[in-house]
Amino acid sequence: MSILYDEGQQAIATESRRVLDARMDKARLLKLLEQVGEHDAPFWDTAVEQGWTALAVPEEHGGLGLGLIELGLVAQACGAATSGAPFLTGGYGVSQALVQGGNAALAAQWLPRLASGEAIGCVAIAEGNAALPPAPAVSFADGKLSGTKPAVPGGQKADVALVWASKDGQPVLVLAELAGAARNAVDSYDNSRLYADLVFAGTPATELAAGDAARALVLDVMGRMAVVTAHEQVGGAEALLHIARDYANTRKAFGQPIGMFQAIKHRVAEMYGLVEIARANCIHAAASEGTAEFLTAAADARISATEAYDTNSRDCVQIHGGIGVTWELGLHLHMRRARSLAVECGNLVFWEDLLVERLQGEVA
Amino acid sequence: MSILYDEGQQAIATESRRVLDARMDKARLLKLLEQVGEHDAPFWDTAVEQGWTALAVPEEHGGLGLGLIELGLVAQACGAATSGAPFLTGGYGVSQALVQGGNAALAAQWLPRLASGEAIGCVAIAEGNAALPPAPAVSFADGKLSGTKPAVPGGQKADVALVWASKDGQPVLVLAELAGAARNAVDSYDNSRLYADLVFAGTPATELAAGDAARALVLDVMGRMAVVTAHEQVGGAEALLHIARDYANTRKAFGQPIGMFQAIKHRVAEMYGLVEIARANCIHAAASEGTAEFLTAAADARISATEAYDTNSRDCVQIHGGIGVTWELGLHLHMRRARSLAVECGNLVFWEDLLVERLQGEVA
Amino acid sequence: MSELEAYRAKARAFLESMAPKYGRDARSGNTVEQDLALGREYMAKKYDAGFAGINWSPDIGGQGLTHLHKITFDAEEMQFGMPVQFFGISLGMPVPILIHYCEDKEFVKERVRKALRGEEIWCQMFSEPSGGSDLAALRTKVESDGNGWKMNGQKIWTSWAQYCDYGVIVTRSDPTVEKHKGLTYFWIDMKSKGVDVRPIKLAGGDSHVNEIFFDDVRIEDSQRLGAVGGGFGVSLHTLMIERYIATDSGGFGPHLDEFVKLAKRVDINAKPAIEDGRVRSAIARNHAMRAGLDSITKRAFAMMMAGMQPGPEGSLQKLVAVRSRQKLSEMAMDLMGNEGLAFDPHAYVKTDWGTSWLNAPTGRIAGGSDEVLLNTIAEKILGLPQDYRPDKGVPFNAIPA
Amino acid sequence: MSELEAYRAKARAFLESMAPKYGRDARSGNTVEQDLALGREYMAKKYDAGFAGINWSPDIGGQGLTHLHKITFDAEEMQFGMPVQFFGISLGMPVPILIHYCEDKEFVKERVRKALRGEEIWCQMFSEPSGGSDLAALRTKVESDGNGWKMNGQKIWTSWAQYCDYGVIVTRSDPTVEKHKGLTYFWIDMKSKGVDVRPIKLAGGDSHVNEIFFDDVRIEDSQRLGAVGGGFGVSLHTLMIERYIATDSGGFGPHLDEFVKLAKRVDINAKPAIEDGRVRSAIARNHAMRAGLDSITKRAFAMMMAGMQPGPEGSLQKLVAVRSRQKLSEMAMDLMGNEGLAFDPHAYVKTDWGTSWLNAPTGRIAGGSDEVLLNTIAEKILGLPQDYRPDKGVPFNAIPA
Repeated sequence: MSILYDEGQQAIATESRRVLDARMDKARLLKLLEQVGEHDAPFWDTAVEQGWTALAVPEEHGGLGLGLIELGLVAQACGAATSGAPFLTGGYGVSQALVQGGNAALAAQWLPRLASGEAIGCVAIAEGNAALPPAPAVSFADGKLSGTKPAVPGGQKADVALVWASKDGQPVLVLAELAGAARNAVDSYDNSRLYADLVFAGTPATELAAGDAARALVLDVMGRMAVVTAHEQVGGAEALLHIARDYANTRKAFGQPIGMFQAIKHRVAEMYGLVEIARANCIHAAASEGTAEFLTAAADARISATEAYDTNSRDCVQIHGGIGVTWELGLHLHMRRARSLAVECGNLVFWEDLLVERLQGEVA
Repeated sequence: MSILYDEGQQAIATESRRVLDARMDKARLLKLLEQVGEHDAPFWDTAVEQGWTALAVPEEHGGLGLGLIELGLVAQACGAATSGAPFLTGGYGVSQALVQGGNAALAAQWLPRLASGEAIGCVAIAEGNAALPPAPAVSFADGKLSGTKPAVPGGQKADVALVWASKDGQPVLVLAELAGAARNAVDSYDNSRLYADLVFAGTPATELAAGDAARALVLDVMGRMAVVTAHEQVGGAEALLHIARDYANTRKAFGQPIGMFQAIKHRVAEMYGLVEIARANCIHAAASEGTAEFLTAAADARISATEAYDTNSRDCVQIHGGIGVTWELGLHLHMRRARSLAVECGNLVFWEDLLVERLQGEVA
Repeated sequence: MSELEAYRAKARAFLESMAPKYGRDARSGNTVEQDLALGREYMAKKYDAGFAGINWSPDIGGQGLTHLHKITFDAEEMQFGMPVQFFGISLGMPVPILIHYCEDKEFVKERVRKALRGEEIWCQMFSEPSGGSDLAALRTKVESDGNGWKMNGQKIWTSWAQYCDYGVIVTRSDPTVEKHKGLTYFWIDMKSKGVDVRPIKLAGGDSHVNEIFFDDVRIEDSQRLGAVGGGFGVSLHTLMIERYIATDSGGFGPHLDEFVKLAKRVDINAKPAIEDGRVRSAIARNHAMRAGLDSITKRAFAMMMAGMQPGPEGSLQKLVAVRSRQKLSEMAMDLMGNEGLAFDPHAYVKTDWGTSWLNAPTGRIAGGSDEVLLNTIAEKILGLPQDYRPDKGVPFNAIPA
Repeated sequence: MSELEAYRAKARAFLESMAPKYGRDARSGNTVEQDLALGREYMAKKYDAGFAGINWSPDIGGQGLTHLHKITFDAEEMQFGMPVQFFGISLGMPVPILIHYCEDKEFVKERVRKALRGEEIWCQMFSEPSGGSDLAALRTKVESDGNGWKMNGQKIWTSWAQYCDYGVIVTRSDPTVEKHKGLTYFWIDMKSKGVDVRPIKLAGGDSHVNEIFFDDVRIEDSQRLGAVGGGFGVSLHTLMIERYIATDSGGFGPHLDEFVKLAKRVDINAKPAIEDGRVRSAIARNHAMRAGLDSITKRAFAMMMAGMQPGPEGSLQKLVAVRSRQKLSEMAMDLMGNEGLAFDPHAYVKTDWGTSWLNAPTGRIAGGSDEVLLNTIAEKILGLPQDYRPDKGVPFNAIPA
């Protein structure tokens, strides 16, 4: 499937870019890098005010009932602005698990609060270096969680977490209120992601899915979060493309704009290629929501977007020379975000393997 | 270990280059591509006449008693000339197995003939797509070989083959006279390599090593052949570097030499880097002959030389544009040789794995 | 079912009826000459069935349908491996230019009919030995000769010229002005006196391109297409006629499924290659790249259906796809090990990795080299400055050779 | 044991005796100021032990040994992580230039002794905001002022200037001639009136480079090094003094063993990462690359020992090594997954992948960007033409800004 954005979608894209451009403040973001425990509050207020938290929540739960296409467009604008809060993706993951999980009461309890921005959600699946441990060490028994989830994005401030755990040797997805969990803040190279080790010691939680159903649901949730993240990565990669292009057109060396040197010029053209391929995959993946090929499309989007953002941040800095590595210019905001997003919700190796396993089935 | 070439070695390098330059005939080599069963006879006569076949054979067996350094220098000159016969590497593999194997009579029988060029040797280790099958399907029992070795370089004309086979569930290295074997010529993209499927049906052969000794010997022989081949690859990669540089300096487009365009200029500089790194590894590997680190050094040489030759053949053609893909210009002689040498004696994947397994042992 | 889908079904039914006689399997083992004869037969059948000149005006013998109908038919036809390679350029560029610029409409109608039926083939003579990526640097010259022209010079890389009846050509009519200003465009009869076509053998062994020498070739002024000195504009028009022709995210090499099949069949150090990370990475990265290109194509199609101009990202297709095909083909050969040393020079480029590898360099150069494509993307899409051009603003005959 | 090996053993014994107080572990957690104080102490100890100015003439306080002795000592010292980063440039370039060009020998001797003992530090002021890779485009100007000079302008990227006592500087003394011809070179007192040093914070968070502003800074003509208008030549001399300084095929990032250890420790999809082909390929390719660079260095060393000039391939080191380090560091972070999101801004660049990754871009730019190095290789080693240079032959003040 591939789609052209309709008018409403185009308006979301334009408006989210406009709002973020107006409120984006590089100095504020740079300051956040050196503080543990702070996110970009003005950004989050904006997200709530603009209804981005409600975008993909069903209407009956106070949301706007839109989908991945619309959320993706907002994420793309956030990526371009290196917006400093991870809650949008995390909240979406939690709300999707609630919508698809088998607990209507829990959904009714949390979805309106997630939609209104009153509650903040995070997703805790990874353990150690594994994005999706087949047999998670965090255990769930008698309605209580025990164990630690490392470096959960948004974990420092979230109210509620979707947790991938083990129960009687089977995986489960559970929802835990974090009031009852300890959070150890992680000092990171991208501190506004609010990473925290979540330490559960008998924390009460509610089961959403178990066994094969949990496996299917966690993959779907990861796929959806990967598509949102891929949009964010494309937004960042595209911003870097534009920064690089503008610098190449204005900066002079040896009496001419450096964009006349093919080493620069062709590199900018390659950056464009990476952005457009990743963007095309993002659109396709978002439009494939709910179809049998969704995870394949999500993997394509995730792989190409990760490659685009990592490469473009490397190359944009290199094109700038000395000024590119200064704190003030802030290209490292993108460099850091490219890496944190590349690791969050599964690294390249994870998505490559997942993609190949799906393709293997298709080729007899 | 790393060495500076001494005067004798420099003389070998200069002389072998000089002789091959004088006798190299592109038209002859192009013709060989479309003939199955023909090698470059004038080249082989030259090799025999110049004593290259005798170079690395011990003096007591009629050789010159020199080593990998000297043979490598000759191989480098052969690589630059895309010389059309695979016997030098194969003959070296056979003679090394004879020198190190446990059969003095056999060594005395074959080494003088290999040194004089009277006999041609080939090495048949691979099966299917595996460079070194752990349990070869070709079997050896009661002094006789059965089974098929696919696409053995030089197999169409060799007199004697070193064969990796199984005997009672253990690997063995045996020497077989090919008078008693069938050879099915393989039509290849690089026909002067004389690939043949060697079909053994009760062919008499003599055991050189068995079990762990055979495993150690076959790795040593492959390492040595890999180092010779790596020199050949460096010779080819360097020739392509020079061709590309000269073309970039003379061909004009848009009113200037194309070497002024950084897309061309930087690519040529990268070609240089690949050549020099591979050359340095080749020198180091040749000088490490017989030491504990030899196989590691051989893998480094093989990996970097394969990368250099493949990349430089891709890039040299690309720098030439249309003329680069014509039959007459003959750059495809290098392109084809880059690929045939990349596959012969173990592909990149094989050497990467071998190298990593050795490094794993070193890091506690 | 939309009208376009109905058309697709109709096309498919026709193609299926043709496949047994003209499809990939039927052609296997043909010489070029046999294949050309078969191709001419097939083109006539296509004409009779109403699938020729799909998006051309009925006035000159076309079907009067849209560009989308044409792409739809082409995409279906590509899957059957019909012997149409000889006619693609002929109908893609020279004949449309003739239709647009030639004033003798009866002559045009006759040529169009014969070209569509495969009875006549047209070539396009642009590149020259000194030119390469620099079209406007051409040197083939025409001089006034009575009420016509006399041509001398040389063209190169002309596809299928050895089988062509006519061709279009751009020449230098005035060397005293800036290089892209002194050009004039003509059609010529390839059988004219003084035209000498010599096939060029390529690295892969075949000879579908040619050098063409011109020795005092006579051209009537009625053969001129466009104004005297307006040849550069007509050339650009020629190159832009078919912006969205059927693309192939596999870079016209094997489908990725073929690689996956290979990886499932062979081992790496006694484990299935498909389980090896190197192989997985190659598969996944290529899949993501090809899926992206396919998605770009589908969006372009959707935009055209909606009456919009597709985005410029379509220009990435060949650059990205062919370059990747080259490396993937090398890796496939590596995986095949000694088994891959065997080579069939007549193997099909879309199923054979050796053939795909050997011909990939031609793909990276023909129709715009990687470097020219990158320059075009940088300048035309991103607005980066043009390279230094010492020949700019200088009369052609004052540029140092 | 050769004389050089004996020297190495002696150096090692000295360094081992120093390590407990000055080595990597002892420095852990130091602020920059603490580290500098420790560094000064260590430099004095080194001086007293006879390991300072190893290859400098005894006339000016050196040890009178060979360049090989110097490299040998440096290679050993590098392994101990001593606090010498503040003094590398000072002793590497400005002080040798002072020795070579300054005529007041008593002044030189005093400066050399204090610089070797770490009591004084020298910086080198070349780059400017408008300059980047184009050294000769500098704008900091000097004008005649009585029997001396008056300087105005700005330099940038000057390492450790905030701790420096003196510096060397190249300035524009004549803007009416071609850009590399109107330059003049001086030494200056960094505490002079009108010199304003402002540290620049870099992406990794530290501030070892500076911007320096000059406002009517008075320079005596006796501070001039080389002829008026000869500054470009002195600058090139400065940059070429230490061609074969101690290199690091790891690109000054972690040793490959660290990556192998990581790959043995972590899993990929429940299998040890070290068994994964992607990881194996990265390890093997990096090992081959680093082994090649190491072999080049060893050969260069052997050539110098034999009294020969090392080959030009030494210029590949930084280009190849740092670029590879950047990608390997990214891959290491990928392998660590969520565990690698934690970051210690004070971690050691040679053992920490995050720090190595964050500082790699600086490495690819400082001391010649990748692009400048590729140009140098292409032009100086391979004889390819220089890029188009519109500023060539044009007076500096006529170049469009």
